[in-house]
Amino acid sequence: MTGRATSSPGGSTAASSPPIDLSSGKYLKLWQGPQHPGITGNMSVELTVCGDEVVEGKTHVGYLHRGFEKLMERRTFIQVFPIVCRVCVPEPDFNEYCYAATIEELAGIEAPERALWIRTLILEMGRINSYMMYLGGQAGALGMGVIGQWTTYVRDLMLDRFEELTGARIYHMFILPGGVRDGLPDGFDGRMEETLREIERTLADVEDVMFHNAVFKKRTKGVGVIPVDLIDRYGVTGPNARAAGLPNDVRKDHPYLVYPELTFEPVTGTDSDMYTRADVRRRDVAVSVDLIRQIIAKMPRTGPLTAKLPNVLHWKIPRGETYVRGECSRGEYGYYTVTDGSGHPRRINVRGPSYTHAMALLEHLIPGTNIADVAALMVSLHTYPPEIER
Amino acid sequence: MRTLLESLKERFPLGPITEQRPDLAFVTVERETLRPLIVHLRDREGFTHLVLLTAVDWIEENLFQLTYLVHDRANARDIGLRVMLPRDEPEMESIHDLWPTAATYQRELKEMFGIPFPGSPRLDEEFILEGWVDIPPYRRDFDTLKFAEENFEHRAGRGTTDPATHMRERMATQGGSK
Amino acid sequence: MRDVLSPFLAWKNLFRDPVSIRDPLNREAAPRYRGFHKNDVEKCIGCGTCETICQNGAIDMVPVDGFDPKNGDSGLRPRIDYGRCCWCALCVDVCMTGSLTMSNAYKWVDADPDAFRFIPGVDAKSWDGSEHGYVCAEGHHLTALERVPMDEMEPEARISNFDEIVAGYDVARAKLEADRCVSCGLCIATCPAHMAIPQYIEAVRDGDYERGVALLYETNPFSNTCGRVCTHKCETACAVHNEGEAIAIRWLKRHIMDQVPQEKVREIVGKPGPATGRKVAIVGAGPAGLTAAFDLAKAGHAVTVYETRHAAGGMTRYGIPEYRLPYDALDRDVDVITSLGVDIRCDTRIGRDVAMADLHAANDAVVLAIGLHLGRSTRIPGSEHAQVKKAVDLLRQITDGEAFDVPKSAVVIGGGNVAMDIARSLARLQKQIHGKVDVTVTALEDLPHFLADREEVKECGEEGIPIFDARGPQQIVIDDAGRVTGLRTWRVKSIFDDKGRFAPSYDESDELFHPAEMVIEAIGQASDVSLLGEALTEELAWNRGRIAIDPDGRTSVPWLWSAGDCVAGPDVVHAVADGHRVAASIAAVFAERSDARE
Amino acid sequence: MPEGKGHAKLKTLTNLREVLTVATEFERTARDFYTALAPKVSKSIRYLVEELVAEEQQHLDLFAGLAGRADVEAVLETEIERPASDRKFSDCIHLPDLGDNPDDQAVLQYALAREHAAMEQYTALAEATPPGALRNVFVFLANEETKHKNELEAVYYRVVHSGGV
Repeated sequence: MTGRATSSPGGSTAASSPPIDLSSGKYLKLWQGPQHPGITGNMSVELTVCGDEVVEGKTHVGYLHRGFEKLMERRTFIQVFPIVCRVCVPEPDFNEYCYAATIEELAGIEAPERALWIRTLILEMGRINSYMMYLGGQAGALGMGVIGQWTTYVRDLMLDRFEELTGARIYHMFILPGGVRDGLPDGFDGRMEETLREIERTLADVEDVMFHNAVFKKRTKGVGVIPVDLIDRYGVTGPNARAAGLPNDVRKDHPYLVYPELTFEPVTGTDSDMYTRADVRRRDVAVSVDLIRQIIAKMPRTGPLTAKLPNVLHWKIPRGETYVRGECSRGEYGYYTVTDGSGHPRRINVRGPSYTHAMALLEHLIPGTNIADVAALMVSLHTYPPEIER
Repeated sequence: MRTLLESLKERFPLGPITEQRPDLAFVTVERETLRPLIVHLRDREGFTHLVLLTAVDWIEENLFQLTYLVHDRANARDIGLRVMLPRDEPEMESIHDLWPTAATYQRELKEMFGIPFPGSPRLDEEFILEGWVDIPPYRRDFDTLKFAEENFEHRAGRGTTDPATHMRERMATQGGSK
Repeated sequence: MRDVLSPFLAWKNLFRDPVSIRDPLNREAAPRYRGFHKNDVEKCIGCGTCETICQNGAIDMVPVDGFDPKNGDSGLRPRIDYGRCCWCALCVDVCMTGSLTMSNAYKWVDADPDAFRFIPGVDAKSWDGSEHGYVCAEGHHLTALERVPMDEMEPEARISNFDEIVAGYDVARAKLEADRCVSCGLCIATCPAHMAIPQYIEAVRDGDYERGVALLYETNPFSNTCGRVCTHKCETACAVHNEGEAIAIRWLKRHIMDQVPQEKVREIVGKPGPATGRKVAIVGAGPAGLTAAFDLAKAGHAVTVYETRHAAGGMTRYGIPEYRLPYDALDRDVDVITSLGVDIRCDTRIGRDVAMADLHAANDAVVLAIGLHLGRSTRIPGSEHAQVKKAVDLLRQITDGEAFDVPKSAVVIGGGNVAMDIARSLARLQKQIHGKVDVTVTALEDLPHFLADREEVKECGEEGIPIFDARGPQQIVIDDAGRVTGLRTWRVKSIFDDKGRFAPSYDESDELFHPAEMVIEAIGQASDVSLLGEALTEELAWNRGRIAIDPDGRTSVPWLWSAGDCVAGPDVVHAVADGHRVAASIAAVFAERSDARE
Repeated sequence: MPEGKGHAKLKTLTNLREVLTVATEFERTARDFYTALAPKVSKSIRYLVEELVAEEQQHLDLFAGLAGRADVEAVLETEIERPASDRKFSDCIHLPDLGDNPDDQAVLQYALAREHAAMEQYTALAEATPPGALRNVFVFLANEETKHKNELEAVYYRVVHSGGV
């Protein structure tokens, strides 16, 4: 199972596998989740196992459905702003950014330069945090609890930076249509630098303990390979695609915010297995750390933070539709927003990377794996169920 | 993008085109045109990435809009194909054979909007909802507020006053003095 | 081999200090942290905009002891339900006064869930004094604070004519201005006519001017007039006024009327109600009388209005100059009223052409709405001279186009709008006839106590009319040839005592002489009640010089009502409100009489 | 209107008793004058005159009560100098003819002038008197008249300067 990811192991599972006859006594149904340490978030996977080999996996979602897309249709454009972050708990800022960007585009508003820098800063901060949760989760799924403690610690430091910048730790509600709510607080640069150094130190430890670890390698190398020809068929984006050698990164391919003014290269891998995906993400943290340093050094410190908005209480936006995407830690995050000339969105569709990764792709990858690897496999796709069911 | 749209126009009957951005256009096509067009885009024009598939309910016009957003990585551009379906007969051909991941979108659309895609895997299995008996909830005629009022109770102790009404009632006694 | 040993590097952490927070319970949040709300309830105006913007429905507006509704303050205060609040702080961002902020307190434990529903600033909390917490960033506003500019004629262009100065908003600007309104409705109570201000502003936003006209006519048949010259007290109650410029409510009202053709306005207003057979006579065709006429005609009563002057409009025509209120705008208001069958008989003076007693005999009710058309005199030495005029008389002459010798130089006594009106009208005539403006205004009041509108004072200055404030008139100086040469004044040291009561004291050493060929007194007006006749004057109850009325506008004489400036003092929109009030009272009395008959 | 009786007595004024007597007379004359005026003015402004009657009656009662007080009695015979403002005061004892139907402004202007003269008179008397009970009486009288004048001025402003439109 090692080697370059070149081709799919076969057609779809339904076509190649023999029909599963549960009454034969050969198979066992096993539910992993919705409450299970091996599941990311509230989701469950219905496994059919034969011995310790999984022959089929069916995903089940809906445990976290709050109907956000529908709720947004009842809110004014400004009232949608506090809701969107809740679509993705660990990395909420892409919702704020993508929503704001679609609204600005449809309403013909341009956020000021300074706000674009701060938005970029926030998105990179969020990316680091999301990766930190992932690294802890990936290690934890393989029994290495200590990694999670370290990454949670540095994530907490970054949450402190979020707190002082945005006024909140988890749901920041900071990027609003037209700009951002405030500038950097006094002394932020220094404290951010300290945090970044702590992250780098921790990352080095993680590399030593997790990535140069015989057990981790044994469990992840050659496991859960996503063949490159599956990438587009399954809508695979982000590190999941980059680990297969494709340099797909919206920040580069479709530059937004101030990325054109920043220097970086997308991190790619070759083997497209669990190890490579983890490694791509680990190295991507370093990219984000560097990007944050570039932003802090280059960003303007004065100037407006918000564009002049119409009175938000009766803000109406002409009929139109658009899609704005960004590269979140898990891949392509996007908002498809449709307006109809009224004071409320006609339709907002949130395109989260987990929608494809945790459903069709996971179901495709599960058959043939060992039951002990399912949890780690799922984590390796870095999925967050709330963005599936919104 | 302009060149591409011109060449598409020669091959396919296209409806209204919206050039939203230099890198994003929306094109309305007939139900029957969608499949040949999207296959052409995927196989000939590099739009290999199905970004999303979703629906918009234009209830006032008795139409569902299906939006197929496809992305051309090489040229960093997107095309959104709009298919307008009559709300009372919204059936649409499945594209799960073109993108397996489309099955997930189609399953959701079936559940949330009641748009069937015959042949799409697990189409009729419950996706997000469980034991739902009402009309598909993402349709515009499903009233979430009414649903909430009927199914949940308000906590006691709330109640608000309209400022203008309060002032009218409380200041009326002053005889509307200047 | 490295892959086996490397993991043991984790052991090095044994020698590190723990990184956990030692006392997590007392960790203070960041200064900007969005914690529990604070509200400066003295600053809060209870506009409810916080409630409107809250997407969680977490805010109720509730009455609070000690805060009664008053102009510009509903007396309500926000109560927040933390079972719903998501700490997004949109309520803080949108707050119209900046009273609502957030502390950085985020820890609070209570066994009673209902304790988490309270009125910030009223229900005392430990974080009320907190220095830190979220405040709206400087310059970050979710509503627009600056008024959309209004085009006005430049002083040089306007001084030689009586053309209207204010251009009125075009549709685009009106929409922008209407967009600034937060629809809180605080203005409604302050408007004497209680106009549906937020609703008609919404009509401007929607571009639905016919709906706008219908809304205006629900409460005010003088919207062309009030849209130009209303005292617009509503704008002082405007929530935006707290941190920015009030919505231009008056201009938006005018804008609505400007957009709809007169024919359409008539159609929207509709037809008079089915005839009731009742007859009402109204004395005085000003805003009060004609508003009453409008309402009564709509109800199907036959209304005759008696007007002593050549044309209807009262003080709005004969007091307010054309450059503020063009006659055709006023004519449009009057036209709608006559289109309902109201019979206006001009040049008909009660007591001269028709006796009051005859009105009583021929009608089921009579309304007295005679305004304040007699100018007061200072009665200082020299004030009986023929070249000493009263402002109201001159303004009437100007309106009627009566010729009079426009003085080359004039001094006006008075600091109210009438003083400004006559000064600026004279200035225009001087410019036309003599090519040069020479008018001086002297007023007893100092500028901070001026009764004239700020913009009038400003425009006066722009038109080259100097204003000498705090000058007490002492004598009109007449030379040996018997000609007026000017006015002598003393400086007023103070005009009001510490209780705000009139108690002028003069500095006799600070004397000024204002040379002028003509002196115009514009100090105040009185009502010409002589038309009542002695018998009716005796029969009526009076209240400190004015006819006594009950809250509905009815006098002590059962068939007589009174409304407008003559009972309420000068204010056009108040007169309109009065007109509605007496019309409603008369209609109610008619209904009672019908019931009694049945 | 007959000429007031106070004028002649003022000339012989020599002590406080005299002053009080004349002052009392002054108020009485005024009360009678306003009482006679009331039916002549239009009912619309009669309240002004009626208020003046009541005010003068109040002063009359006050002065009458003052004369009966023991502490005042003790200083009544003290001699004092006739003040400079005496003439204005005496002018006011002459009652004017306001005509058959005087308006509110005329009534107010007359009443104001009257109160002003009285105020000046008592103020001057107080200044001419050494500190003590007697002086206190004059200060009291001056204050009373000042208060009354202030109230009248407020009324005047409201009535005459109705603010302009």
